Amino acid sequence: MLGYIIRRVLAVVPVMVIVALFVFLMLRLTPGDPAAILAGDSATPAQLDRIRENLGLNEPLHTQFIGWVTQMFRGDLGVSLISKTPVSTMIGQRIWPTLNIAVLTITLSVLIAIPMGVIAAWRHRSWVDYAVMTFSVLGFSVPVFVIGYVFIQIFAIELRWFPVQGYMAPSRDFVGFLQRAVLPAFTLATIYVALIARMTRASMLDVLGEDYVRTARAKGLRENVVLFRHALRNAAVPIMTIIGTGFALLIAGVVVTESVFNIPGVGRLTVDAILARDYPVIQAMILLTAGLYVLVNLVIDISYTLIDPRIRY
Amino acid sequence: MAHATQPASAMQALLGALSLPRRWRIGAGPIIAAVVLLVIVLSALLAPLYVPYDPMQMNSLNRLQPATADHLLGTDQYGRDLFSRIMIGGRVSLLIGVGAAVFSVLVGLLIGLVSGFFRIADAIIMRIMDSLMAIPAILLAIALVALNGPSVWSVIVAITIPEVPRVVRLVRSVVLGAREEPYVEAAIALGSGMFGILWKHLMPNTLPALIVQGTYICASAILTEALLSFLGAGVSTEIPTWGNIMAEGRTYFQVNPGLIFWTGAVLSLCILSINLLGDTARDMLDPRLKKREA
Amino acid sequence: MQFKTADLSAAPVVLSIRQLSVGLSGETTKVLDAISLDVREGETACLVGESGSGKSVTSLAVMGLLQKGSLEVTGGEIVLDGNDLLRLTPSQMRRIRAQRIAMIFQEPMTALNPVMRVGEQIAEVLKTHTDMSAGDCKARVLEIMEQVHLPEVPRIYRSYPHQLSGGQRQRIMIAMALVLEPKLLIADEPTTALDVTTQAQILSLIAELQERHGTAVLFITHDMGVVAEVAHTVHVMQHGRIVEQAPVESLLRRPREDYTRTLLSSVPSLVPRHVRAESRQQEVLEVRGMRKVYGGNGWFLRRPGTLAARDIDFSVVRGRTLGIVGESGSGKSTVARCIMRLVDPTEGEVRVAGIEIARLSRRALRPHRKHFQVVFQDPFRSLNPRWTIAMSLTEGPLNYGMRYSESFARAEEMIELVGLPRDSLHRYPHQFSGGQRQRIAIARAIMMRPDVLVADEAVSALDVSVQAQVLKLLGDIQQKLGVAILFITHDLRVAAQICDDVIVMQHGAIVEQGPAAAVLSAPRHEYTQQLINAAPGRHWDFANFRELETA
Amino acid sequence: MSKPIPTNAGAKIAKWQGGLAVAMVGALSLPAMAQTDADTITAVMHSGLRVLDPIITTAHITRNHGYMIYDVLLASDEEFNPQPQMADWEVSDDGLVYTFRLREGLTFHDGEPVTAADVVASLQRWGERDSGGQLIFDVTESLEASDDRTVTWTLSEPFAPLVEVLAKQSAVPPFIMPARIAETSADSSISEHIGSGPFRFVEEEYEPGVSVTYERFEDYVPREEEPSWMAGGKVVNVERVVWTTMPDAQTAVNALSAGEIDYIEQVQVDLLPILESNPDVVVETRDPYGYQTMGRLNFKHPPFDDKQIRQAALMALNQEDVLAAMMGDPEHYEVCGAIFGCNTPLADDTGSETLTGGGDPEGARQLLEEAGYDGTPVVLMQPTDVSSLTAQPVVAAQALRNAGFEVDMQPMDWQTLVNRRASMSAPDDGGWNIFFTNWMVPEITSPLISVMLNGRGEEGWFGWPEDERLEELRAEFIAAESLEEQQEVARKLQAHTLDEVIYIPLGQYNMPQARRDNLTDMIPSPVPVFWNVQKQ
Repeated sequence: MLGYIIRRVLAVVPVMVIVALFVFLMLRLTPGDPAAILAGDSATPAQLDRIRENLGLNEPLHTQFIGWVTQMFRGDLGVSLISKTPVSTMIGQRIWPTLNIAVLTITLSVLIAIPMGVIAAWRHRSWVDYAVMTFSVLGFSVPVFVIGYVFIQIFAIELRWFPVQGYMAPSRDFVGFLQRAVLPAFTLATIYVALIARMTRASMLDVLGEDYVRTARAKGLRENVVLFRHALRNAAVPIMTIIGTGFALLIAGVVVTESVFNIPGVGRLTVDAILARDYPVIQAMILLTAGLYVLVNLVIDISYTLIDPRIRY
Repeated sequence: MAHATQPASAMQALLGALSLPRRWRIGAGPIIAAVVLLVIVLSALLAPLYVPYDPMQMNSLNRLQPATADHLLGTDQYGRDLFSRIMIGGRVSLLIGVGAAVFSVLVGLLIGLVSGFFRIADAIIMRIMDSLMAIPAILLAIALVALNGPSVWSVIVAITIPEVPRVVRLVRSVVLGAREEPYVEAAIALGSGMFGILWKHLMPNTLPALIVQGTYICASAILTEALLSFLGAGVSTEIPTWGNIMAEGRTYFQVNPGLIFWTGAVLSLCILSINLLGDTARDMLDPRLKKREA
Repeated sequence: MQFKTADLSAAPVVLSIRQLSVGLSGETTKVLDAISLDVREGETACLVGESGSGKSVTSLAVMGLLQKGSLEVTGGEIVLDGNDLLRLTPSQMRRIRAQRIAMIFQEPMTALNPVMRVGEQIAEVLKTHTDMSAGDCKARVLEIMEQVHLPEVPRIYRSYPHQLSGGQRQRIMIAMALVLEPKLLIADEPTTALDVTTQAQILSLIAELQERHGTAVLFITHDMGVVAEVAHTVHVMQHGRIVEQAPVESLLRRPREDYTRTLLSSVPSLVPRHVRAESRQQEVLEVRGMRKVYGGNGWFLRRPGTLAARDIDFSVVRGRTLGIVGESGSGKSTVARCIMRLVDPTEGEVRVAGIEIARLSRRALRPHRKHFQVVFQDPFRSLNPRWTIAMSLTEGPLNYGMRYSESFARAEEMIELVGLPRDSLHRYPHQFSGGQRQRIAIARAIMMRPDVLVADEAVSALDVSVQAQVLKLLGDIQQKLGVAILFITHDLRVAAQICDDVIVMQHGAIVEQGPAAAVLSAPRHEYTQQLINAAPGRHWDFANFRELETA
Repeated sequence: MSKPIPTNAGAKIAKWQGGLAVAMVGALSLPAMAQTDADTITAVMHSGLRVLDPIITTAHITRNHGYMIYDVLLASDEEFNPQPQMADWEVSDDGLVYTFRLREGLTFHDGEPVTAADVVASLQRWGERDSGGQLIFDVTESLEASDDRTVTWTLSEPFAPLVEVLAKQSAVPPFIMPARIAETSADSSISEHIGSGPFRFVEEEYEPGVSVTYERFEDYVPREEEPSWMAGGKVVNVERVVWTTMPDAQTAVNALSAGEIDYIEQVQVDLLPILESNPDVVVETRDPYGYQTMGRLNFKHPPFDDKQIRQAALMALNQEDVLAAMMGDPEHYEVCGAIFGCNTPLADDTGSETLTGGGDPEGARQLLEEAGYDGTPVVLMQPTDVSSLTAQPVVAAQALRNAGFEVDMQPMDWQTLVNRRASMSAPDDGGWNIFFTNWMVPEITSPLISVMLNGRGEEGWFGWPEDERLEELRAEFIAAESLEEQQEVARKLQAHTLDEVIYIPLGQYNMPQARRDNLTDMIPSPVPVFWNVQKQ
């Protein structure tokens, strides 16, 4: 078990190295000049060149890459080319809104989606099933920002239940956090619920056809025990997997949702950084999200062994 | 069909792949979806023939009008006719969807077959694919669009690249599974070569899954195009797409909600239809599911 | 042969099925057509039939577990202790289950929840249906586990199903079924998935517990041998009807119905076929010192591999059949796959038609592949579902450069040889039954005119009547083409019917080897003796409706 | 707009939602109406603050930030007249020696007093970056602190507009910072943010691109005079000012309607109707001058290396079309042919007749023919991610095509554009022919400020015109001693600029601001400032 975890963690290394190299090269091949952003509209070419020199952007690529990687190994993410703020500070400030909303979203999604999927599978081909399926297809079909705007229009502007925008740290004011986080979380959750409900249903349909479910019924167990204690746990592995891979989808959603609801999170930070060619920030953020993705999936892989005793490595 | 005229060819394999049990149970849903999709595709393709206005023609006196007799769905912030823009915009959006689907499926099929069959290549390819999957697709796509400029092709490429690893994994898993099938072992015993088996037995096996995956990619590509436009990394607004119509319209959501609502409705309807058809295809093509229903 | 003969007419009827009909939802097809039967206290009633005869549907109907939306009861009644089960509400029915009727299933692996400890799975029954305290529950579970003769009960209590052997899992199922001492036990093919020695143990366990608790048992099986061992009364089913009902001995001695007769006649005899003259022809398959180790190389830690086969030596001559017999895990399939070079033997030689193939590269091997062909067990997976039969049949010859017209002509010839019409060539596999598909697979193999045909459990998935036909076909083909057959099977009866020589394998090694008559009639090795003793109904000659003369 | 909450909302919801949902909504919804703090102004600015060094960049948001935390020596009032702010000044009769005397009570935020040495260091760093500053330093003999409170600036030849340049509002005003900070190289950003202005920068709450917080600087001593633009007394009436950015204009408008924020610096004209219907919100024009939008041609490459073809391009364009596409409502734009901005002291509209008069495609066509235009495609760069710059290229492309130009419109994000416009390569080799941008009017009101009016070729601004006459005229302007003389030179500059088509002014527009009605007394200057503002 420990050997397995060590091997899995080691396997992450080449993945992250490839990600780092890929991102680095891609960014350097992208046209764009952080010096120009820094200096503003009326800077002259000579001024720009001096700034570029100062930022180290005139060094050869491999020198820049090696410099960056050694820096990373020292735990130093570098300094934003534009704002001169350490990247770690910027990420530190902005990761919490994103994480808090993401955690809320995942919690909500799982709480909503799994019962939905289980019931749909249980009542296969009934109206409940069709309703769940329709919702899940619909959830995939509407752009996240459209959902966001519709929610804002209905719940914030017409009904005035929630604020239109903004973010509040839960540590400062938990109710305030919830007020502001509910709409973004539901917006984000739409697609996630669709995804998880769909997978839960499919996985449960598989499992409900299994012999041990029949055994459980033959034992005279109540349906909810059959469904949740026997079937769901066996159906859990693909559901966990989809929660893990859906994490990537969540990141995409976060980027958009943060714009719609004006949440100062890392999604916007990254998009802004890409549009401003703030290399250290983009590199750090892509590595971070990639690392997070890998980590989440690693944890999920390892947790399979807790769910299913047959899985041994 | 396969009378004694031709030896087993890829074409036959393809037809064989699509020869399905005769008792397809298709409900009303998929049929409606097919009709809706057909209407959307045709009206996009034929749009230049019938749209009432040049979708690029600005008219500053007629900005952000609600729906009127003159402008069926109203106008946008430059006074351009929304109906014409949505219809014409569908061409590019659908092109992006279909293009991304076709490319990612083709590239993924190729890489996946190689990966599933050759162990050494597999190790390297899968590390690269893992890395690509780890990079959030949307960020990768934004960066790629920034790299190549906001043209239709670069958006297609930007959407395709993050999709490829998923297709590769799918193809690879089908190949790995099918390799163990007795009929593949029988083919080995019959002296079929690696490439023969790959092409004649394994590739057709991946087709149903790929067709299904292709529809999903198509749908998600259209959606991703909209997200990219929303984030400012989409196709230039000179070429209308559903995505950039909405992206431009988001500022005016309350002034003229039609910009997002109508475009979003057409887009969602289109994606809904594609997804429904994909689901139907999966239900018909996935033998596991068939067995369960039997 | 000792049959169960107890007179049970005085015993109270536990289960009474009257005119029970089951149909497909929304269709008129009847899956069960007005069947009636009684099971009395202490009685074992066997429900026998081939696949699709409706025996499992009967058991599920009694349990009220018919799949919702696809099967439903259309008429009749199922009376348990005077209550019609069909009239109970779902929650009443739930209380009946496990308390009054319990059921054990065919696949003990899949029938147990893989992610729950087995002890808890048994305890769950008590928790659901009784008010016992947790401590009492556990004590009762341990007690019942002792009763089913499980070893190291406290350890097994905490085990997961995959950590137990097949026999232990079935014992757990039985313990779970009997923990509340139900009146009726339904056993649906409870030993089919087990090895023959384990099967014998489980059968005697069921008998023992039945005797102790006086349980009525409805025993469903396709295996006449098992019937002969366990039944008081036998109900023969075909196409959803009960065609014959009789006490076991009279049924086996004096079957009244044609179908029963056919069924019994198809049961292969344990008496080996008459000995064919030792042939002087050349050896077409020769295996020397073969050994196979699976796995054994990790990236970071070198792990010991699994030794699947060792010291394998044998040869087969043209026109004769060598059987490899063994229980699951004995390494018999590994031997077959090594010979086919679907896996590479770790050590040793394999000569086919004089060519050493064990060490050839895959590419170098290809020209020689036509000399040895294979037929697999699963008729549903051994043909490419997307190919017409013609495509499957001509694939091999085309690989060896034969022109399409010529190979198509040969395909027509071969398809007729295996007893199928020519127009089968234009159809797809799903249009054929399992037996027909197995014929097609044989045709595909002999298209290559092989010297050796490896049949890996080629008839195990088939019903007895079909099995008999396919065995006969193999014999005929051997006669006509002179092919040597390597026949891998777990079934001693089948081996006795088709093999000239037999190899018995255990734990990856050959334990006994010789002419079938010698090995099966006078086994020398202890394990072979165990195998033969465990074969159910081994003293009865089913095909001739009498005791075996040699017994 | 602001529908009242139905009193029985809770009961209605309960019918169709689970108990949990009701509980949640109930618990969360009521306090959502809370207003912002009484002594904090939350303002949505036009862009996120990312660069904190107001000398290294010309970005408006950074300049605005500069006015919050730094003070300036001199400042111009709304009449464009320089006024003393941190210091008053004297000029020697020969116009060669300027003496600045710091007023009493000036303190940096770290508690240190402002000294003449700080001023000298700050001016020197500014002089390396600012184009006007560079001109002054070209003729500077010495700049030194005579004592703690006196700065003496000695010139080698007279530089008449020196005080105007020092008092300018844009683009890079000479902000005064402590000497140790001002000693940072002019090509690197400063890393400490300490000024002597009326607000203090709260470093801990700064989130680049998202929000920045300022606190009232208790020790700031305002001047006695009434405030007028950047001049006069900077009296702060609130405790905190928080600038935030909202990437989505709609969100900001909704937030202001709901009272979640107090102020929006720029409201897109099309969103005004939403706000105008709200009685608690005031929409107004703060800055009477607004912005100038313009196009720049590349002098280095065909076809615009040919003067006649440049003139044809100018003739083809029509300001009204561009402005209407940008702004819609004529109330918010103004056709204006003056390169120094309309209603400014140097305004003049010589040579702009076609631009302001609807364009002359026919004339343009003719000019093209005469020039022998060979159909070389014009590479027109279109930024896709800057909303105030999306309309110009589209309209211009249409107009140029009408006049017979081959136009190759290339969409790209603003970053790519900014990178590409610095490329002197040929257009088909990564270069360009036309791009568009916008300026605040105070950034172009004088030839000393306007970066476009630089004729030094490759040393100048993108497009690189080499134009000696332009340089001569600029020198003449510096030498001019009175407003009348300056106006005279300005007229010549105007005529020359439009004749040579140094750039194409495309008109002026205004971005209205919006505020909650309890926020009053904002100074109507081009730079939004938060002194003098009252929040009731």
